[in-house]
Amino acid sequence: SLPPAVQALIPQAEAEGELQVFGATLNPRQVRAFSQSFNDYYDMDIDLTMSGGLHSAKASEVALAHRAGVPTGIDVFWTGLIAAMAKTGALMEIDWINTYGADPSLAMGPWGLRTHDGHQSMVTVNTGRITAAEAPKTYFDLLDPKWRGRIVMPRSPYPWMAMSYALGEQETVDLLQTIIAKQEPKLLARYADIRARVLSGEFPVAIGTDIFSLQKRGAPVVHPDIDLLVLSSSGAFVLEDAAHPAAAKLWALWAVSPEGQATLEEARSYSLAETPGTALNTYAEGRRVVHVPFDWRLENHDRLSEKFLTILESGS
Amino acid sequence: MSRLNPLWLVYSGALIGLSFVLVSLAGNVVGSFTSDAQFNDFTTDAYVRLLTDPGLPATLMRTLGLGFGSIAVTLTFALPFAWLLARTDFRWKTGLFTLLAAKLAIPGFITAMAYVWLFNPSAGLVNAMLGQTNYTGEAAFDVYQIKWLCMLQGLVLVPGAAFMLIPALRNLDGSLEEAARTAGVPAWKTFRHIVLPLLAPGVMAVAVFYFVVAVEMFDFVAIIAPPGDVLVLTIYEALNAVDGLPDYGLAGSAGVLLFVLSAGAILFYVRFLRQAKKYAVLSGKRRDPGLVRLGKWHGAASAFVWLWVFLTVGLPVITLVWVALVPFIQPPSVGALDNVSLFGFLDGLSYLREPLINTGFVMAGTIIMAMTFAICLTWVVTRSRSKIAPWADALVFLAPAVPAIVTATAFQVMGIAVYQWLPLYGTLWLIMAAMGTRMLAYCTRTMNSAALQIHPELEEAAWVSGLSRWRTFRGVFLPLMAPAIFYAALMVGMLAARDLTLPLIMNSAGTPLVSVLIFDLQTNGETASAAAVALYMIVVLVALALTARKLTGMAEPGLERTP
Amino acid sequence: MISIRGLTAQYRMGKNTVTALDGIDLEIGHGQVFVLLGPSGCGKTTLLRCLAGLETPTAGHIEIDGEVLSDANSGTFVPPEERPLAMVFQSYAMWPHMSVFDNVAFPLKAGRRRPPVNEVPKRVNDVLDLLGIDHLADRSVTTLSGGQQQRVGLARALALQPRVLLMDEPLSNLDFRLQVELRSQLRALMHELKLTTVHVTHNQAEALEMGDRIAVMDAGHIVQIGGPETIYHRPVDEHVARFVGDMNMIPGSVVRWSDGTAQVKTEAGTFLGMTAEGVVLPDGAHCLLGIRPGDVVVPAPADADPNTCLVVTVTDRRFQGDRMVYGLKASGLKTGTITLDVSTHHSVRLGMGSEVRIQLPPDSTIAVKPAPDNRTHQT
Amino acid sequence: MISIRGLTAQYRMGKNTVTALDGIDLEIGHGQVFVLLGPSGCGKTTLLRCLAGLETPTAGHIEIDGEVLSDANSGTFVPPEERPLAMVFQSYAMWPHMSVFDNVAFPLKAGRRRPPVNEVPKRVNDVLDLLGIDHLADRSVTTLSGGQQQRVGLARALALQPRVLLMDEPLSNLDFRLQVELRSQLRALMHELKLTTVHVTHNQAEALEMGDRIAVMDAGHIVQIGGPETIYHRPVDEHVARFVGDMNMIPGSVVRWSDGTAQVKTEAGTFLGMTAEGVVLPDGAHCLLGIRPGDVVVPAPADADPNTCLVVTVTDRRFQGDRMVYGLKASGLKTGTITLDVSTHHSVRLGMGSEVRIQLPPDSTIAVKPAPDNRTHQT
Ligand SMILES: Nc1ncnc2c1ncn2[C@@H]1O[C@H](COP(=O)(O)OP(=O)(O)OP(=O)(O)O)[C@@H](O)[C@H]1O
Ligand SMILES: Nc1ncnc2c1ncn2[C@@H]1O[C@H](COP(=O)(O)OP(=O)(O)OP(=O)(O)O)[C@@H](O)[C@H]1O
Ligand SMILES: [Mg+2]
Ligand SMILES: [Mg+2]
Repeated sequence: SLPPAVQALIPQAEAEGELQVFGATLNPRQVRAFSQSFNDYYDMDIDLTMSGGLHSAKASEVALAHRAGVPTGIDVFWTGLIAAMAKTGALMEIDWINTYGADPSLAMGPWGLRTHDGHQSMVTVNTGRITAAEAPKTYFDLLDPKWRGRIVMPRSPYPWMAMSYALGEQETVDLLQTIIAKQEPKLLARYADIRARVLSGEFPVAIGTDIFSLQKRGAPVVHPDIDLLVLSSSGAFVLEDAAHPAAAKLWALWAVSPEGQATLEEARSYSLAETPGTALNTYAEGRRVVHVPFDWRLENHDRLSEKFLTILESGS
Repeated sequence: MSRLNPLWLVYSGALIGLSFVLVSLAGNVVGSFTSDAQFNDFTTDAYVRLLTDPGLPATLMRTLGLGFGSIAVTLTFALPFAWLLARTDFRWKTGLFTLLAAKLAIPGFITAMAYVWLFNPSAGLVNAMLGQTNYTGEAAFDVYQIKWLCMLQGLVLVPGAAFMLIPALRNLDGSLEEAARTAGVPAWKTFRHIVLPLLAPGVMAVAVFYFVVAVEMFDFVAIIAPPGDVLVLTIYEALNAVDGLPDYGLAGSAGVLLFVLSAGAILFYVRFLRQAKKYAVLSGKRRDPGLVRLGKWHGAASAFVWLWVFLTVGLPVITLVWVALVPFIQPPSVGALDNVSLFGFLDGLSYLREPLINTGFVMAGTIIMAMTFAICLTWVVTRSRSKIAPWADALVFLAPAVPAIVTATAFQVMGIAVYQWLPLYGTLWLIMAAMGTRMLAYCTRTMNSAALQIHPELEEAAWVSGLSRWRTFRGVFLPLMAPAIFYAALMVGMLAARDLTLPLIMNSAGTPLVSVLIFDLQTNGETASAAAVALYMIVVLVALALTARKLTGMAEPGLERTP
Repeated sequence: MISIRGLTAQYRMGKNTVTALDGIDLEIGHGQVFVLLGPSGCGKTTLLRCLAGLETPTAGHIEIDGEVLSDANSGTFVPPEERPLAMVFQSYAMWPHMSVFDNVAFPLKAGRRRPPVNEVPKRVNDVLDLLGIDHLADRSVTTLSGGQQQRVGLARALALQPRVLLMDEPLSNLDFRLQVELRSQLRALMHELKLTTVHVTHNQAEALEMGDRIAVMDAGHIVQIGGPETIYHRPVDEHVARFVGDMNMIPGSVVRWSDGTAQVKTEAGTFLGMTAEGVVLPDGAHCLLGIRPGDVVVPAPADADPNTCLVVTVTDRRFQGDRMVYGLKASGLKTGTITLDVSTHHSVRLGMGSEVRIQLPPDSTIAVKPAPDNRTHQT
Repeated sequence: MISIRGLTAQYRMGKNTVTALDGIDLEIGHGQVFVLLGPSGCGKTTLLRCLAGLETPTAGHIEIDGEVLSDANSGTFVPPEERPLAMVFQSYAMWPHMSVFDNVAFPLKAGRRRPPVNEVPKRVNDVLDLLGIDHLADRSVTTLSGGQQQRVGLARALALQPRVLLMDEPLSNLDFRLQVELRSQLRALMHELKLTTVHVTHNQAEALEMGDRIAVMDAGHIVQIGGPETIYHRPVDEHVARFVGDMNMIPGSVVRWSDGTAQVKTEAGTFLGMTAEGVVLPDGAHCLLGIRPGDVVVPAPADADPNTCLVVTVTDRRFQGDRMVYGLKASGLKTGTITLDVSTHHSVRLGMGSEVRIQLPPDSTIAVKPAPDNRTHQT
């Protein structure tokens, strides 16, 4: 049932024999699950390696290596940030829609294929401390004085950048400024720490991280019933000098297939908002969902990040 | 001289080591003048941004406070510990050594985590038990303060500092202490006026080195996040852009600011070593010193040791075990006991094999590289009369002020640049070189202090006996440096096993390392497995350390002399 | 008063133990200069270290003025800084980070037995002056010559004016002239300050000149204790006899011993020899007839008792400053050979190979038991 | 043959310089035992270090057997390991990480002048044996007593059998008996191996006994070079005279000098004194009449020339082993006081306070110029 162009990639990929995807940190068991599902999907036997790390640093390294003509060993860069690589032409331009029959909504610029949607602005509450009734219903509910000293959030501008696309820039600036000034939130540098703190109940409310995978383990945290969901996407980008381009393309196409989506959901609770039945999809139901366009992000990134960072720094 | 003098090996070793350090330093400096992370433009924007920030003076003051506070705590524990191990009849030497080594193997964030659980104002277990929780300060204990940060950083830096001091203490001629004591000078005054000043190169090295480390350390700042910026946060933010490009410009210029802070201390250190002669205490007229009898002070010494052990090893290990037993990270509670399971331990075990082997390989490679460069550098710095040697030494000293991410990037860039001739890019070798370079400063600190203590006459005696400089280096200098080499190697091995940033940025996917495995599990929310793997790692590393100590005969002298 | 009973000290080295002191009993009177004399490695330094509290004795009891400093049975052990003493180290033990002045001043400022602060500079300068190193006061000790360092070590201990002063070869690296000067100055100072002094030296002239009492040690034991003249002229055995100065030893056997005098039969005739107090020589026992090279009268006076005389041939001649030493060999012996060294005033000149008649005056001649040669103590 | 010309060595200490050697000229013959004697701090160790190449001279020229080792003008400097010598350090310079055996064997195994491998153990054992430390071979040097360590240092240098052996107070921490034993053994060994030896000692007996030639140094200069008897009996000045042994100095003035003999007028009368070769005493010059304590004849023989005699009172008495030393004071002087020490055989007993007539034999009495007292060299 696969399009012929895709079918044609399979023997090439088998000849390539292996594939390296950089982007997500997975444990060995999850890597095995990815490999299994991917190979089964095409009935191949390709050696799949998945690895993760710091995306921004890796991206600029890939750009540098590309310029110098040095192979990085990476075939697919699975990420949301590509500016450095795009600028130096390290990314392969692929017409996913016309050549391989992908859904038009999945295109990310001339290069990538959208595989899942991120949600950095999400609010989380600890159910042990806060009942559903008490929980905020809009982002502006976070201004309620009862949350003073009870909010933990990242020192990162990114949640607010996405939000300013959805709420309007000035509104978002005001919102953040007020939170910082009035609510004395705890600002932490790393996302993992934010999750840990809301989990422990030390701070009953967290902004800027999702906890779908924690919920699966029975952790006492939920995303409360907030009217708006802002998403920015990540996708698979094949590198211009990929040693295994056919396998790379196949991997991207697999990731957006139902089988691929199920695997992503299982491992990391990653999914496209529109993939039915996933945690994100379930949560998105009946809510206003705003996708931040890829181009808008590339365009406004520098300006907004400085703007919000300044506000955040005034709070610490 | 036409025949090749093997000492050239030493000079070349030093030169390679130095050039690696330069890669890292240059990476930082070059980075500070770039705006797009591609190093193809030159701009001073970042400096303008950094220096015009009105918050900068306050940030600098806080950073300095953090540095000084941390080393004060570190030295408070490390000096007595080193002394207990090297010079006294303290009964639990092996125990103390083991726990110091164990501490090195415990991931830093766990300690911070444990303290946050116990002492956070809003829900901290201790505050809760006292019925004194409060969301807006005013609780009995509030861990979110610079002084706690200093205390915790200070506590965890103790093992490295102690290991740096032990070789220096072991070289000290015991009769110098004995002379003071028979002259009626009480033990602590002897320590203060004789031992401490004679250890000055060592103590200074520890202080300056750990000052740099303390202001560059991120784990505790990240988790405790006391109010107010410190430089390392600026650097982290600049480099960890979740979207867009790492801001090497800002990180680099903040790093250069760290250099400036450190350079003051380092300059002081360099000047101070001009009077090196004073510290040549390992003389050729030496008698095995007796161990200092602790006598009635033994109890107090033990209590002091146990205090540190409890605060720095006990709490984090208990925390790790707890985290390994529960499905998601949470403070201990009666309710959570229902969920306790051994899943994490089993799961962790199933992942361990390959990463463990790779990590072992990286440890060995890093140790060899760091030791080789460090020994060569130390020899050149302390034994050649060259005027530039002290400055070379100061450069090495600056290296730890370069953030790990920047070092990693600099090595990647270098790896890419020389790929045609030396295809190390993407291999473990490059990681080892980068790690070795980062740890070089620790090694040369430890070794320089020890080398300065060796009285020149010991080498002179070899020369006039017709031994070439090379044979003297091998037969006299190296063996006398053995304790310093051992402790430096131990430290490098431990840090190499634990280091995350370098492998994370430089690792090729085919060779998983334990530290990366722990990070992966952790980011995936599989905290139980992560904690279990960390615990396994602690056990393995401590066993290795103990074996090495035994095999090399480096065990601290025990009660040999007293019947 | 220092009293030491049954003091034993051992060093463990892996599986072996070295017994450095083996049941030492000693009483040292108040204000006495007590000299420890003995071959290298016999345990002198170890004994001082036990007194100072730097070594923990395996057994035995040490007290000073009735205060128990260490007792192996009861486990009493007073740490070094609380003992009322000062010590001069054989290895000097200079504090390299301090100037000469500070090396001496530091214990006076920081020690338990410190004088009033304003007295310190004077005390330091006085003692530096005494030792002739006042002009070096500001120098760093690392720039001093060996002898200069040794004097700083001595100054440091003297400045403390302790009740008990322990000195481990304090003059060994000084030149002769300075040594002689210091010997009498130190002795006078010690008596003036009423210091009890335990002084280790390998120089028997120093020992004899400075010591009120002398203990001769060997292999961890004390072999003889006595005043300088006793030790010199009435050594208990061959070891002591040889140790405190050159002595000619002529083997023989006791013909008759009574009341401190022995008739000893040798290859060259029968001579009289004195024995030390407490020494008994059974008739017929193998013994040695000893006489110091300086005590032999060369040539024998014409009116000398022929029973005390001997004819010898000159075989060797060595110049020794104010003395001339001749190697002599008894002439006309039927069996064996007897050789003697004699030391005469340098004006006495004997031709090599010439024959001369010499006298062994009975009151300078001693009879001692031969000692088994265990000069150094082995494990 | 070692030849040293114009050797000057300075230490810099901050702004100051210490001139440790100031224009030394020396020739040391092949196979000679050359002794350096001088007060503490006069530059003996520095001279050895310059010879060894451990110190870079400020000026001057050193060569051994025609090979230039260092020359300040041309900048020639042969590094220590390439010089054909071995050195015994005043501070021993033991390698603390090695056993006794290895300390001695290491240079033999790894040095430039190594013998065949299979000879090493024998060489080491022989020399350990010679020095009486063979039983310590396996011990770690840090567990040795001071004297034992010193012998290891000596063993290490001897085992190398170098062309030139430099020894810096090699026997200072050994007991008298061992010293005496070693002195003659070392001397024999050096002559047997034809080693040229430069030997620093502060012990004048050792110097006189072992030295073929002796140089007396003071404050960085060489004051006199000569054979032992010359140095002892015909010192060029007061400094040397006093340095090689006790000497009584009676101030006076030259009445007449000719041909090596001076008539010296003192408070107690006019006496004759000899002068050293090359020394000229102008008539009327202030000078000192010197006589060694052992050279004074006590009591004066009845037939002694009254011009050589003197009546004195006994003021002090000190026992010194084979000698008795008396402090004497000239009786009946009109102005000034003259004190003398005399050393007599211990059988000569004089009562304290008694008067006695003594003789100063002219051929044992010398006349020297007084030396300004600059015993130690200052900056
Ligand atoms: N490193 C140094 N720095 C400055 N001065 C020094 C140094 N070493 C020696 N001196 C000085 O040089 C002079 C000569 O020293 P040297 O060690 O040669 O004396 P020495 O004759 O061996 O004395 P001793 O018999 O006491 O060993 C002394 O005044 C000493 O203080
Ligand atoms: N730390 C030690 N370990 C083992 N044996 C030792 C130690 N210190 C000394 N000894 C041994 O104990 C014995 C006595 O040593 P001590 O230093 O008391 O001798 P000494 O009489 O002072 O000799 P010297 O005159 O040579 O200084 C020696 O045989 C020595 O080798
Ligand atoms: Mg001793
Ligand atoms: Mg000297």
